[in-house]
Parts: sequence; C-alpha cells; structure tokens
Amino acid sequence: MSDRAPAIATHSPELEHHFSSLEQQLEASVMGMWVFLITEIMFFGGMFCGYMVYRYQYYSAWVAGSQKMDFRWGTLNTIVLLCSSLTMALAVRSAQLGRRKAIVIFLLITILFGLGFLGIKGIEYHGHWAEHQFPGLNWAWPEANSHLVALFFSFYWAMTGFHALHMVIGVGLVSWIAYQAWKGRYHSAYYTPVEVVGLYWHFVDIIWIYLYPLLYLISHKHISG
Amino acid sequence: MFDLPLWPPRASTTAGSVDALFIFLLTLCGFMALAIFTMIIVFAIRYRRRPGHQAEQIEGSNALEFTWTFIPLGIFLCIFVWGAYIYFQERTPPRGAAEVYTVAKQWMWKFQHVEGHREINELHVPVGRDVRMIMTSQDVIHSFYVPAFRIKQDVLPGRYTVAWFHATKAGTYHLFCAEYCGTMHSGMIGDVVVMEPAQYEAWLSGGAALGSLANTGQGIFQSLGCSTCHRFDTQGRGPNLVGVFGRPVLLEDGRTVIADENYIRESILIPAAKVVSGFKPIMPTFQGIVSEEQLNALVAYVKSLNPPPAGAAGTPNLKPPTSQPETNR
Amino acid sequence: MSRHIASAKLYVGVWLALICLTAATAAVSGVELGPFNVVVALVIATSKMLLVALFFMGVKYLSQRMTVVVIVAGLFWLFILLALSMTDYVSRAWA
Amino acid sequence: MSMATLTAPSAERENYLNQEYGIRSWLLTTDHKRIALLYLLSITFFFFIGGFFALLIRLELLTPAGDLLQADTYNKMFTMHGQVMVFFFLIPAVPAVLGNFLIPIMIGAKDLAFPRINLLSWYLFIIGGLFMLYTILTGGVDTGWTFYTPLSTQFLDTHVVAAALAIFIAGFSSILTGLNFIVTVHRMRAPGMTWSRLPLFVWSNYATSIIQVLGTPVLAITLMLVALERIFKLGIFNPQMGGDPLLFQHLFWFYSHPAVYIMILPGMGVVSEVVTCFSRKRIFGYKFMALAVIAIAVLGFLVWAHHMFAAGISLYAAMIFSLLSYFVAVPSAIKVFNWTTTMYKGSISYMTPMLYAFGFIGLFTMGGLTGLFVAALGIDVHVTDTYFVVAHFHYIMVGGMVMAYLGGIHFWWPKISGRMYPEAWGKLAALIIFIGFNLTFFPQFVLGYLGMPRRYWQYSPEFQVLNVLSTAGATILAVGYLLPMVYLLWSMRYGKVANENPWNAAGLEWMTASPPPTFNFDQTPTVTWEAYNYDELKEVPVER
Repeated sequence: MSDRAPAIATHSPELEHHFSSLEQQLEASVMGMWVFLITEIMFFGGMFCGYMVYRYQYYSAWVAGSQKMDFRWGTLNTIVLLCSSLTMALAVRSAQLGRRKAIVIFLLITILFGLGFLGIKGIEYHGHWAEHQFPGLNWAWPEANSHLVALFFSFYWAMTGFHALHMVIGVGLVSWIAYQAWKGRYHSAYYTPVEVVGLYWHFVDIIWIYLYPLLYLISHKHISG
Repeated sequence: MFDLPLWPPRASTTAGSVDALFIFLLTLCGFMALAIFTMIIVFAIRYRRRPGHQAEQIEGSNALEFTWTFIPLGIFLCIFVWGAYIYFQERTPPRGAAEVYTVAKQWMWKFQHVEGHREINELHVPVGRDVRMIMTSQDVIHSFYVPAFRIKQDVLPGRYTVAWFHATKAGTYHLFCAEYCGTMHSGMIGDVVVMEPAQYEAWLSGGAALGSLANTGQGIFQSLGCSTCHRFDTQGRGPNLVGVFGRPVLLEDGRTVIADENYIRESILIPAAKVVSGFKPIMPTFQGIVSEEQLNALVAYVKSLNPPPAGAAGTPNLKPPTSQPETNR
Repeated sequence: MSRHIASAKLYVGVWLALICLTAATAAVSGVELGPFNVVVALVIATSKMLLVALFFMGVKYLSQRMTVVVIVAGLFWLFILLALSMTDYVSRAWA
Repeated sequence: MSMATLTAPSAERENYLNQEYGIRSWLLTTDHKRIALLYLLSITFFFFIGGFFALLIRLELLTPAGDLLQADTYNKMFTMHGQVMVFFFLIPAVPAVLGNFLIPIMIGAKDLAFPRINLLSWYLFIIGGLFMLYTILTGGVDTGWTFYTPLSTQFLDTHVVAAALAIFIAGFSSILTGLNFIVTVHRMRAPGMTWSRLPLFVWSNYATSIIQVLGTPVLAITLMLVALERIFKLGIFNPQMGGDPLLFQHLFWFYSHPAVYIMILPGMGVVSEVVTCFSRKRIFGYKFMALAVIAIAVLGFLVWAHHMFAAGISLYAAMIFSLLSYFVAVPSAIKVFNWTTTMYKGSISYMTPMLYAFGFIGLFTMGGLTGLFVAALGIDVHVTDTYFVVAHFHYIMVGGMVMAYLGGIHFWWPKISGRMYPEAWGKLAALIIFIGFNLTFFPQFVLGYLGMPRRYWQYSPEFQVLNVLSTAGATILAVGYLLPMVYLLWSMRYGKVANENPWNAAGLEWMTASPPPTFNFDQTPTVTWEAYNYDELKEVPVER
C-alpha cells in the first residue's frame, strides 16, 4: 500500500488509503466477511445436498451408521463449541470497549475450547478407525448393507473432516489476533480483525450446530444402541 | 460428387414429431434472427454518423419493454409444452412392447433378446413393433443413441434406464454411444437393423436360440440357490416372487414402491436397501457374483412368473400393437 | 454494529439458551417420532443458528441493510440447491 | 514487451505505468490497474494454449479415421481445451481484466475494496495455472471438462486429481474477484454515483460477481469429493456402493450452468458501453437492462438440469427444469431488443469496437435462439451430446463473449495503454474473426442434427464434408485471433498517443487521464449527470 495517500481528515495509522473513514472500512470488512461466509455456506451446502439425497434413498443404512456414533462425545463437542462462541463474542465485546487484557484472555479461552474440540474429534476418529469404519482404505462391516453404511461414513468423514480443517484454520486465526491484541494493536476505534475472525469462528460453530443432529441423532435408536 | 446429407433419416414415430417441432423452431427463430439482423443493418446505414445528422435521444418506452418480455415468454411456454409432450411420450414406453435387455460395457453394446438371442453391436428389430430397451452399464456412463429414431438415453451403471422406439422404415441405421466413456468412445458404435416382420421371423428362428431369456434366468435362479428362500409353494424365508412384478410392495420402513426392474435389480445387488415388510434383511448381496447378463436373465425370469393373462410383457405376443402408451414403469 | 455494544449478561443469557436447546435436541431425538424426528432436529438447529447469528455475530445490530440481504440471499441459494435437486430424487419413483 | 521500458511519451505526468518500475513493483502491486494487466497477460497465455488444443482437434477431424492423434491423445486434447478455455480464459477474462481495471474508475473510487485480496486472487489464479500446466506437461487428463463420474473416479489413471486441484484453486481466484466487486460497488461509489447512474458494465459485473460468489464453492466441494474418492476410495459417487453418478452431475451443473452466465454477462456489459458510445445515444430502457442482468444471474441458478435431460433424471424433474430454462431465456431476449433499439435514430460510426458489438449481437442472438432448441425437451433428447450443442455453446462463448472481450479491449485500449490501436488492422481482424467463426461453427449445427456425437475421435464418413468446412473455418479464426495480439503490442510503443477521451464517450473512466494516475482521480469526483448522457457531450469528429 503506497503511503503517499492524499491527506484525509482523520488520518489514523490503521486507515487504508482508499477508504474515506474508519467507519467505511469496518463496514466494508464486515460485509466482505459475510460474502465470504456465504461462499462457505454453499461449500458445505454441496455436502449437505449429497447427505440429504442419500438419506432420502437409504434411510435404514443411515440409521445403522448413526448408531455407531457416540452421541455423548457429539453432545460434549457441541457444548464445547457453544462455549467457545460465547468467549469469542465476549472477546469482540471487550475489543469494542478497548480492554486489552480482556481481549487476550477471552481469545486464549476460545483457543483452548477450539483445541478441546479438535481433541475430542481426534478421539472419535481414532475410535472409528480402530473399528474399521473408514470406507475404502480401512473398512469392515458385518451386516448386509455394508455398501450403504459405507456411503454414510464417507459423508461423516468428509463433512466432519472439512469442518475440523476449518476449525484448525480458525484456531490459527484466533491465535494470530490474540498475539496482535497482546501487542495492543486493537482499541475501541479499530478492532476490525477481531470482529472479522469472530464472524468466521461463529460460522464454523453454526456448521457444527447442523452437523451434530444430522450425523449423531438420526433416529431414536442411537440411545438404545 | 461427395456425400453431403443435410437431414438425418426418419425411421421412427418419434422422429416425425421431433422433426415437426424442430422445423417449427427453425422457421420461428430464423425469422426472428433475420428480423434482428436486418434491423441492425438498416439502422447502421440509415443512422450512420455524417455531418449535420444528430442522434435523437430516446429514454425508452415501458410499453415496448413489456411487449418484448411477455410475447416471447408466451411463445416460449408454447414451445415448452410441445417439447414436454414429445418428451412425455418418449419416456413412457407402451405396455406390451417387445423387450430387449442391453448391457453397455467399455466400448461395446451387448443385446439380449427375450427369445434368447444375443447380439453384439447389432440389434435386429421388426418394423412396426414397439421395442423397449432395458439398459444398464457394467462400468461407466454410456448413452444409447439412434439418430434415425431421434432417441437417446444415458445408460447408467448400477441402475436400469429405459428407452423405447417404434420403427417405421426398414433399413440399417447408426447406433452411437453419445456419452464420453473413455478411449474408444468413438468406436462404441453399431447398427440397428430394422427388418420386415417376415424377415425378422426368419432371422429369429435361424439364430441358434439357447432357450428364452426367462429360461436362462430360471437356471441361474436354481444354481444360485435363490429358490431355497424364495419358494413358490409355501412362505419361505424370502418373499414369494410370483405376481410380484409391476405391483406395489410394502417395505419394512413403511414406504411402498412399485416392483419394477430397478427394484428387482437393487434387491439382488443391495438387498438391505428395500426390505419387504415382515421379512428380515438376511439376504446376502450378489454384487460381484452375478454378471450383468445373468442379472438381466433373472429379472426376465421374475417377470415371467407373473400369470400370463395379466398382459405380462415377458413373452412376446405377436398381436398388432394397438395398446395405448400408459406408464407402467 | 460498530457503535452498539451488547451487555455481557445478554451474551451469557444467549449462551444458556443454546445449551438448553442442545440438551433438548439430544433428549427429543431419543423419542420415536418417525419422520418428525428430522423436522424437530432441524427446527432446533435453525433456532440455535439464529441465536448465534443474531446476537453473537451481531446481525441484529447491523447498520447496513445490505449485509442482511446478502445473508438471507445465501441461505435462499442453499435452499435452491437442496430443493431443486430433491425434485429429481423424489419424483423418480412416480414415472 | 518488457515492463520496464513501457513509457508513454505523452504522459510526462505520472501514471500507473511509469510511477514505479521493476519486477517487484508489478509482482507486489495492489493497484487494481496493474493487477488487471497481470491478468491480461496470464489469460492471453492460457487462451493460446487452449486455442492450440482446439486446432489439433479440428485437424484430427479433417478425416473420418483417427489418423493424426491417438485416441487417448485426442481425448486429452478436447478435455484440456475445455478446461483451459473455461476456467483459465473465459471465466476470468472480462471480469478480471476489464472489470478490475475499470470498475473502480467507473464508480469514482481510488481502488477496489480489498486491494491485497485482489492481488491474492491473481496469485491463486497463477498457482491454479501452474497446476494446470503441470497436468498438461506430465501427461494430461482425459475425463472431459465435465469430470463425469464414475469414469473420472474409477476408470482413468490420468492426472484427474491434479486437474481438479488446478480448477479448485482457480475457482477461489474467481470467488475473491466476485467478493471484491460486490463490496466495492456497495461501499466505494463516489458521491452522486447512485445505482441508477451506474454504467451497465458495472451492473453486469456486479451480477457476475453474485454468480461467482454463490456458485463457485459448489464446484469446489464437488471437485474435492472427486479427489477424495480417488485418493481415499471414499464411495460418494461410486455406483457399486449405491452412490449415484447423477448426484455428481447435479452438483457439477449447479455451478457450471451459472458459469456460462459468468462468461456472457460481462460481455453484455461491454456491448452496452460500446453500442451507446458509437451510436451517441442513451441506452434504451436503462432500468430494464439493469434488471435483466440481475434476473439472468438469479434465474441462472434454477435451470442446471437442462444439461441432464437424457442423463436419467426423472421425467417430472426434466419438465420443471425445461420450463425454468424458458424463463431464463427472456432477459437475454430483452437485452438483444434493447441494444438494437438503442441504435434507432442514433449517429452510428463503424469503429472496431462497434464492429465487434455488431458481431456480438448477431452471433449471441443465434446462440440464444438455438438455446430455445436445446431447452425443448423433445429436441434436446436428439441433440444433446452432439455437435448441435457444441455449436450452441460456442456461438455464445466464442461468438458472444470473445467478440465482446476483444471489443472491450479495443474500446478501452487508449485508457489502458495511453495509445490508439491501428484502426484499419482492427477492422480487418474483426472481419476475419467473424468470417472464420461462422465457417467453423455453423456447419456443426447441421452435423449435430445429423447425429454426429461430440468428443468423437473417428466418425462416420458421411460427416466428413461438414467437418472439413469447420476445420477450414478454424484456421481462419486462428489467424484472426493472432492479429490483435500483434498490433496491440505494436501500438504500445508506436501507436498514436491517445488523449483523455478519444471516443468522446460518456463515463467517469473517460474523465481521467489516459493512462490514469495510480489513484485514478486527483480528487474524488462528484457525479451530477445520468448514465450515458450523450446528448450533453458535444459531437467531436473522431480523427482517423
């Protein structure tokens, strides 16, 4: 960004040269982030479409596959993510108020919750891998509908895999802005990055809000096992 | 001097109606295109830039805009209805059509007539008879395309797709594969030989028929041990298959489906997908055990179990085709 | 958005509601409702999504109407993909 | 044409070209004009690769037998011709080159909303391009540009994953461009530049961005699932496991049909600018033209399964999609009528951009009308997957979009380079391209209805004469495309120096210097006039 920007009324350091005010810059960044989140909705939307089509066609196999999910881990993971959303929202709020220490603390808690989620996911993945529930590479299924349950697990691994990948990116982003916040770059007049990463984090949480019931709680049989 | 055909041969009932719509659209769109080209040329010449000539600003006129929005829309809807009517006929084979099972595999067509004849890349059919192609693929997606009949239907792996035609002119016509299917996609071609009924009968009796497809199916039905569970006299562990084809079946999860070819095929390859109510999902899968040809024979056999007076399509009756096209898929 | 700062109590309140809804969806899924199982699950999930979007993501306080239009358009497009694809799969058995 | 020596003698003043020199100033630039030039170079490079493959295909089809290339090589030719042309030329062309360069200037902004993301978009395009080059150079891919499964997932061992990754990455470049345009048009308009005063070029690029943002991610996930299925043997589209090959087609065409509107809408925007300028008239029915563009973008998402009428979808779904396809045809018809009526009572001059606009309207009309044929269910069953469809979409993509792109490049060349292109050569190239195009693709309509399937390496002898005509046309077309490349480069050094507004056109981009300074305007302009106010612009004779 060439710094020979023509003089603008309040020329604060964070202001990009081509924006007329910090207000316009924040609104543009928020809108830009929402447009990006729309692309993410359509990205996961493709998988939800496949999931819906096959669930409509092979419901009994979907039930059998869902029974193999440990819904207790799923519920715990959902609660972990909801807590991380709370701390993220509080982090954004403290950025608005300009409380530097509060931002850093809330962001660190959010990172902890995020890592917790990934840990639980790792345990589940290890469990499924050990029981040969990875279609293609490591698959064993005693009953007759082996192919159809393999379809369910293909979607399980694809959807939760992409979600976990987005969670890893989220943890990376949050730690980057936590570092910036610790260095005191954000204050009540300029906190756009915290806001934008917050939006991304909440979005990843919303995807899980849908994945949880659709993968773990397909029919009443999951509790009776 | 050189061979430059400009119109494909017209050898089926569908070809006539498709050509009619095509010619109508050709004239309509030709007229529209010429109208626009002449308007552009006239405007370009009459209003060309020259000294003393000033452009006259026109903001626009809502009336004109609405006319060329709703009039084209009206015309388009008529075209849609005409096109949909032809498509409806193409996708609803008439009852009582002679059946030919087709297996498309990478780069050849294999046909199994119900009377037992097998052909590769050649299909002999009689003039004036409805013929229903029940098609599946062993590997990738192919597409059964006979330009002279104006019909095309992709042949999907793992499922039956159906195409039908009623040949009106004897002759030999091209058969192409129209869906890209690998290296020799352009070599996967053949001929559809349409013969007068007398010649067709001679061809039929001449070939070394090894029993009708249904009989072959019965042999496979015994050898694979299907009859141990699917008994005809008492209620075995599997449902009784007599009179099942073409009728609704109540499933375990409450849905009712019509027992068409796809249902029988799926029940053989992936039995647990649609379990009949009152039965356990104990049937093993025959995926990889039964070849596509054997599968066609089994389907033909199950069809032949229907009591004959119900107009079963299994055995080819030679009564002239007066039946009305209704959906029986 | 940038000027309106919600109270911490509101955030904790929203968080509690989300936890209860999660418990509710887990509990309800244990009850045999046949086809309604998925409907209830989706209704609860959508209400949780609305809570997170409106309060945590601040859609409720967004000053520019245009961003809300963008969000609603995105959800509508997802609906187009899902609904029109299903017209094929639902009507395959009718032909 | 090395970057460093690019000096426009007239502009002793500073402009975006001579403000900084050196490779770093180009590779790390965030100036939307320089990024536009980087894109111009990259997509021209890919255009000639795709064109080379097209020539090989046409040469092979001179004879019915497959005697020039082997079957596999031929399959790779048409696959990579499709992939390179669609994803590395047609989709980025007008938005990333003309859109990037002009939209900020047209709305009176200093730059796009997110300049750094704009540079990232170019780098993603280059990385995607490198993956594509890797695919081409190390053996190619022969799945067809449509990647249909299960052929692409189980029955081919060519570089399918590399090609899918190339398009996946290039897709994000397209998403970021779309995102940038949407936020820019919403947030960065100069005072007085209301929505009803926006040039139609901005409107059409805005509609294109809506499609890019909402459609491309679905292609991204679909290609990812194909890659996962090949690498990890996951069975999402695998028929042996109960998977449905049609699900892939639904997800693929959900993006790929709107993608053809990504290709044509910016071209429509260029034609609206060119027709109004060279007829010296306001656009006829501005509101309807802007509305039509948005309608195409929205309705474009409802019609995708008209590519699958014979693929095995259900009868009633096919009827629904055929009906919706006729609704999406109406806005295109509105636009053609409005362009034609704009010329009524105008003062029309036949400069090169206007010749391209005439070509566009003519050929796009034929492409659009043949669209009515393939949307009719009865006819589509006969002509889908034949050369009729190949001719239809080439009429719209090559006859429409490439003509408009060349028209736009000529129309704004003075603004981009500060030089005028040689007018006589421009007209000659336009004529050659028009003739070569029609000779190439009109015979394919007849071939299609005769029943010659597409993607055939060898064909029945009775189709040969028409194929020979088509190949002859292709060679003329190739010559036609080489000409602009030569004389535009020549004009950057030896062309006549262009003043601020050589065409005396309306629009903010003609009110700043040619080539414009880095921040486009000395101070942000305030717009007080309506779009295309040619009645207020005096009639200046354009010197020959």
